[in-house]
Amino acid sequence: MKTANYIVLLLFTALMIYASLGLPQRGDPYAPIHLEESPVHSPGASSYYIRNARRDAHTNNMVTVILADYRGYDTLGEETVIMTAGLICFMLLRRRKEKGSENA
Amino acid sequence: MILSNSPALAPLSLLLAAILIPMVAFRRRWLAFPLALSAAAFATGISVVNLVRVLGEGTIHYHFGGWIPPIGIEYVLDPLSAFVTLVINTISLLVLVHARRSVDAELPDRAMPYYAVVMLMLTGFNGIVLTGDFFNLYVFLEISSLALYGMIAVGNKKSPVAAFRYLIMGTVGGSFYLLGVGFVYMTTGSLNMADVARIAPTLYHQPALVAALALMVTGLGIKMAIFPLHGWLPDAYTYAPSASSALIAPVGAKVGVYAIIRVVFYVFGVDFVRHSLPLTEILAWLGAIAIIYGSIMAIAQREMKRMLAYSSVAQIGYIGLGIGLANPYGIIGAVLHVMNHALMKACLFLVAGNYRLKLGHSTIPRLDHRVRKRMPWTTAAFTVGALSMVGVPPTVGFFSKWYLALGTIQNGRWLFLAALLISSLLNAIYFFRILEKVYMKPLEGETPADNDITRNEAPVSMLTPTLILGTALIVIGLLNAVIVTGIIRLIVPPGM
Amino acid sequence: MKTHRSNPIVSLVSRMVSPFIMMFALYVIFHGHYSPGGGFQGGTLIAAAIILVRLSEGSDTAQLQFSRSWGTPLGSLGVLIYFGTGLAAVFMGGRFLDYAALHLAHHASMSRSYGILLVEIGVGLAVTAILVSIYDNLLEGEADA
Amino acid sequence: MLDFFIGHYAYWFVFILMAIGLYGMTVKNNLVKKLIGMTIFQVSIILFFVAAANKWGATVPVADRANGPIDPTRFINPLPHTLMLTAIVVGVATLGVALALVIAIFKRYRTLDENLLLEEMRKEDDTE
Amino acid sequence: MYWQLEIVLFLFLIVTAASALWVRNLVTAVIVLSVFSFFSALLYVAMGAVDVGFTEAVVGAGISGVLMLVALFKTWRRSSD
Repeated sequence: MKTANYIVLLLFTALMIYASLGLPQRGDPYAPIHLEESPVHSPGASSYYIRNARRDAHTNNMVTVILADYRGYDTLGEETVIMTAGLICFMLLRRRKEKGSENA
Repeated sequence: MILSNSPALAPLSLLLAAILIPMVAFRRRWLAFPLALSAAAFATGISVVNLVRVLGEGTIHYHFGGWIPPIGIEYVLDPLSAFVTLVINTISLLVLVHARRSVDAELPDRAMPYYAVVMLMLTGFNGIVLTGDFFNLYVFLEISSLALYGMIAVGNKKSPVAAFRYLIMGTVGGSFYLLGVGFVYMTTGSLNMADVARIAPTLYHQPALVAALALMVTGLGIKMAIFPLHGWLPDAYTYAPSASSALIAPVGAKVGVYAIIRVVFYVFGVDFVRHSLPLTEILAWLGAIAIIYGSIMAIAQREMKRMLAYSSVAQIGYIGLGIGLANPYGIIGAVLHVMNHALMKACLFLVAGNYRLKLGHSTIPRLDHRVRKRMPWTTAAFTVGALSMVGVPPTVGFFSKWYLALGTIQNGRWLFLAALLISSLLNAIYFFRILEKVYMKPLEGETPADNDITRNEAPVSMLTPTLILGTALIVIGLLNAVIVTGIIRLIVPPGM
Repeated sequence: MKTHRSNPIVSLVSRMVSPFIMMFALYVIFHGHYSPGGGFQGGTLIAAAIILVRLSEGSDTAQLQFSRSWGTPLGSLGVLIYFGTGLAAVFMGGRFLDYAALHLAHHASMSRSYGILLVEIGVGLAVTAILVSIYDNLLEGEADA
Repeated sequence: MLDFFIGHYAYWFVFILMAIGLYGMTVKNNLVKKLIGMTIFQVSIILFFVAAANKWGATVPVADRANGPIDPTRFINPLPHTLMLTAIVVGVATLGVALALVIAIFKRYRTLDENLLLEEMRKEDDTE
Repeated sequence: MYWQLEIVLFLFLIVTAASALWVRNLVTAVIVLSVFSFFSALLYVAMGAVDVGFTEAVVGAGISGVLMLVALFKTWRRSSD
């Protein structure tokens, strides 16, 4: 069983490394993620963010602008995730009420 | 205002309820349930409005923050997503009505956080179905997964172990999906699904894009419990409290199915999938194996919830087979089965919950004909559900199998047709085993006890949803043709 | 850790350091517009400061600083601030989370900037409260087996 | 050749790390060890995105004071950074839930070894 | 982008990750994991992701280590593998 696990892991790593050979060069400013325009002429999101973040939201830190404004809904989801975690810990682990006392 | 924002309102109202419950109901416990119920009812109403709007106006896009798609996040309301949200919200509403009594019985002091977590799970499901953005899908997938772990873990002694195993599997699945998103983003430069759908055809046969597809489908497959990745499902459904398993089983796996249909057919497209990777072929085979395997395992079980869990594995196999056929009938069958299976499973799990509340167990060998006298209505609903699972004509179960069978015939895959037929037979075996126990008197002994049996039916709040679902199995079965021509025909993806 | 006798040196140092961590955390939250940082990092830092006091003083004394029953409602309040900002935009006629529709300032860009600040405060509050509450629940929940 | 290596080696390291994390999650029996593997796995995915965001000769994505048009080639792509902030938070949330489960499991079974747990559960199933 | 520096940090990461999984004392493993998180934060900063590095330093080396230690104090500190 363990050897099968190791083989699967090695196979997975090898396949992933093979797939990564086809990825664009790291640091290449003309890689698809850095482009101004995609092959089908839709605007490239990243360069739009870099160009317009300060103009749109009067804020220098682009990451903050994307986090809270352009993709603010993701961040709302992220807050929801952590609230879920808090609620689940509360639900699973909080102390049972001792008889008569209210400080649960 | 409500109309112009309607695509986003269903998940947002559920989220608002989830936020308000811990604040409002922290001291006043009784407020938790009404809040949750009203949010679910509102979400159902909004889904109806959305479906009507989509059928009238065509696809609707909703841009969060007013940013157009590749810049911001969008919600896409097309016939498929409107239909699936309606199914999810309606069934959850019914199950939620039913859940109140069993939550009171099983988790008396945790009702407040429990309802909040239920609301969060539904938020996650709605978000997954509606979103048009890869990363947003990941975020909502994680919301719903975390909520599911919590809902499973509050059950009996063994449930935390089941939840932990699910958590490890689910994290691997979610991370695989995220890795796939990374590959997609790095090769196409976009996170928007519609945008990627337009860019992907220019990048055929790139190993990175093929890897992205494979990783995404594997990750979602773990969440949806496709056959070799189903390991977490039976324990999780069995050890969860009745309310949780009734809420999770009908809709939980369907969301994964939806995401796979969305990614495979709408983003990458049929041509890409057929030519780059034998993905549909693999899905179809796995589906066929899952159908047989799940049915056989279900026969071997003694506990009703565990039997239903294994039958879920089989039913997900039907949907996987429908996706894998990759022809219009297959897709119609798969989407129809998403709804039909949700109805059937909800009905059967509610019945199991009723038995648990009134008999104190739901073990199959301990059921006998007295159950029918004590709980006639519940048993009637169970009978309809069982007949529907077997696929007896006027019920919903027949129609989805009919379309799947048409799909196999269209592709000329007789082996898959055989799998469908054999599985109907196996379904019949494990359901008639229970029906026989419930309807036939044992041959010897126990006759004097018959007179002592008093009616002891489940309370109204539990019986009503059960009966509504039982009736719906027949009514919607009769209306299936209308649903298929009116809604599901619009869903068949382009290029098929 | 609950029945722990506090070491005077540890207790003194943590009580001295904790306010400075909190001040830095507030700086991180409110300066997130101009430098790396923001609600999440700042909130985690505040939570770290609170947890530091809990570690050194023992949880029972530290309840005076941040009671364990506040965690869940305050965390929800933080998320509600975020959600309410988005919902207010809907009521003012924009899309959800469209801070420009809030008209917090003359220019749309300044309005967005303030909107981001509001949201970051909500995030910071939520993260602080929830991380402390997770710590509390892990430490004290189901204390006796 | 060297160019290709520089342009891709980071991904290879990422996948090796990922394999280590997956090994921890699947092969190790101790539940806490599984969580350690999970953390490593998540860090490797974050590294994958962050490595992809890099750009030669560019600086951190904080605009400087000078007004006027901004040249996108001067700044590192900020979008993956944003996504990974969210992913880190999701990771912490998952870890919190998992630790709560670990404590609940330990309280019930007094062990954290997966094999022992499964054995114990199977025994209980039989007695029921 | 200084790739020589990155390679060194990557090697550190792999060594710490492997040893965190290899050590049998779970408290030690968690401490080593914090070191791992710290190195990964350094690597993020070296790759220009200041925000991510900051967050990882605060979260990975701080809070999540504390949470894991708390869980260990509540449970068992040794692992059989």
